[in-house]
Amino acid sequence: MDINQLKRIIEGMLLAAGQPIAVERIQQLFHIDERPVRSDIMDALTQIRQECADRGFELIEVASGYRFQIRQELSPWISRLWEEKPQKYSRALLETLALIAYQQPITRGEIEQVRGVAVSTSIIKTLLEREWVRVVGHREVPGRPAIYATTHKFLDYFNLMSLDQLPTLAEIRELSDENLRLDLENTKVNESSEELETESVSLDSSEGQKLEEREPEND
Amino acid sequence: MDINQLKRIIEGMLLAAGQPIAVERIQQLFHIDERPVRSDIMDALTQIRQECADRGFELIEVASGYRFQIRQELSPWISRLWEEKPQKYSRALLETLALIAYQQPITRGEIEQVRGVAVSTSIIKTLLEREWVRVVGHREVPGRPAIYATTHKFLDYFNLMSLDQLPTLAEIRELSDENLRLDLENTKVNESSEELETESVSLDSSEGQKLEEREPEND
Amino acid sequence: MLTEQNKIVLNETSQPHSSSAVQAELLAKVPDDLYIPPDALEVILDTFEGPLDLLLYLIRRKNLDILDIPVAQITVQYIQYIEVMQNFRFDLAGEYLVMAAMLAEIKSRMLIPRENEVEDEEDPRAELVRRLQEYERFKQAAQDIDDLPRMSRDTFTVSAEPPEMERQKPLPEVDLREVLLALADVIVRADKFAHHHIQLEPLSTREKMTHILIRLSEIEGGFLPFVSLFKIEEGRLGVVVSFLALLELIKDSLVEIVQTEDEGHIHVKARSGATAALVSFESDMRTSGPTVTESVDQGLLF
Repeated sequence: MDINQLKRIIEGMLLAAGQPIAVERIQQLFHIDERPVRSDIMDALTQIRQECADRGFELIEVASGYRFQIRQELSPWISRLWEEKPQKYSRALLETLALIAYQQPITRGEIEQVRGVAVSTSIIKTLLEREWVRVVGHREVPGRPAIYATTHKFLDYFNLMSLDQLPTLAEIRELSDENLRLDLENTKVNESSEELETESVSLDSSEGQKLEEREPEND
Repeated sequence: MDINQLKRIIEGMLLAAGQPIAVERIQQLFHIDERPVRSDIMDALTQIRQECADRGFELIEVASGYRFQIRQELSPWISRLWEEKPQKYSRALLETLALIAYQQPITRGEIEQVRGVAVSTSIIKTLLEREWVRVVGHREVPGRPAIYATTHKFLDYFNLMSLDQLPTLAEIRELSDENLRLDLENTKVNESSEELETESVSLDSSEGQKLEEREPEND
Repeated sequence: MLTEQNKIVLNETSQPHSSSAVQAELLAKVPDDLYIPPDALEVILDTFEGPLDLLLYLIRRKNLDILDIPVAQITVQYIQYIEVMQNFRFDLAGEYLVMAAMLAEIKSRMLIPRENEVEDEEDPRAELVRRLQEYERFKQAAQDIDDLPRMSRDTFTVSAEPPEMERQKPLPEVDLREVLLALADVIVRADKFAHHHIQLEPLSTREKMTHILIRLSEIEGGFLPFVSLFKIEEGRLGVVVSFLALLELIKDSLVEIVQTEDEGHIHVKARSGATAALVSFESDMRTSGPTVTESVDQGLLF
């Protein structure tokens, strides 16, 4: 058997197996009357390794034999194959975040008072881990509850220069009405939630305008 | 991103996925700020295909996208990797599958009408479990029988890009004096053309042999 | 599930459908030889996918044109087969008998002399021929599909070990609009609950309050000179906002003003002390449940 055919067969074996194969096993996969000697297989493996030099995968040897492996430097792209879809944050988390933004510095108890329900520890933890929120002090009352405020990262994420750029309460009430109208329209058309999402994105661009329009008010 | 890096990444993706990937999905696996345009991906795929020309595997396109697969001529060696022989399918199953593939959407009753025998539930179950066929609706007649159609997985499994690529169905000849006369004259020509058609669809070279073996049955 | 499927397939694959040579040989013997081993017959019956298949076999074996079947001859043979099968008490599918009846009927109709060749009179065999052809084309199609290059038989999927990867869970994306809508909801709820409307203070004051607390928390000792809270660059408005923020913090009991000697420097001091502010949120975890303080009602909402 010529070396090229040998290479092709070994390459095929390694890729089809999806796990390491020892040289002895490679040998045994050939019929007795065409079985290559060990050194021929080693030669073929060396050539295969060289030919992969500029490709997305490489031939490596591990304890149980040889296998093809995707190059380490490709992991950022490859890992996306298995990437889970990011989950959405709960309404409770968004409310908590909004209250911290608008009422900072604020304690958890104060948030709970406005929301009318307890704020779960995991929500606070998530916001702290995301570094959107930080502890800026403790209130000198029994239990010394932490006082929360938003961070620069929070402003950066939402493309804000300062908290001033957030809409006023009146605008938020308006937003709420508008949203209600939108919701009603969407229910009628019975559009998918996906489309709804897109819509909220497009509306968001008009948000920027509003923010700009409002600025003189604050000066 | 230069074409070589693009090629390496796509190559890595295809090897890691272990199943066909659509061009759109390949695109999405790149971050938005480095996402290649479709034509670049197509160029990369073409180059990858060419570079594999002399290797043990090839890049092919099936219904759900592109995949690497072992060259058919290597199957005698590769199949030795596994103890079990490749699964064979009964004629009953294949006939049922053929009817669904060619006559879809179709009900079980309609399949039975053509085959002249009952279709066993286990066959339908096997086809559904393999995800080669799926229920696409129910016919609005008494009993509301399920309507079956084939899936992308069916096409992928049989190396097809679309149903168009299925081998051509034989013609039905009408029973009339005219046809009868024509038929007697053309018997030989007809037969050979039929054979040619089948052969042109199956790329496998060993296919021709099989056909010949099968011929006595048809004579 | 899997084992059941395997079993089914096993049963089905035991049919020698793929080797037509064997099939033909076996079948050719049956009607002639009277002795047929029972298991051989089972194989034979299994070989046929129903009456149409059997009929097709009989036609093809005699090299007959499907469009010109000698019904009488075929019927005899067909019934022979059925009888052999019945003799061995085979659980013969009803379809085989229906076909026998159909053949007999066609035969009898063929025997009636066609007196006047009416043009539209159909050949009694027409329906049968159509069905035979229809069946045959799918029998062929099944064979064609079987011959297609197929995964795990003619070709195999290819895979390589993926590189080491950090399986990062992507963080959810949030639209500012979602945050605002959430706030709008809270406000509507709180309005109903509290009988009076929430008023949000200017955010600049809120932000400044946070800045002062952060500065205090970062200074050792938690003391800041009063004057350091104000910056000329901020302009008059900025100074006013800073002052309002400071008043708000005092009202909330978050900071206090300290003057150690008459006419001495005024300092701002965090009520909770400097180090406390840096304590991780862990301590907050322990204080679960609403901690309502007096300052809430004054400073926060109304």
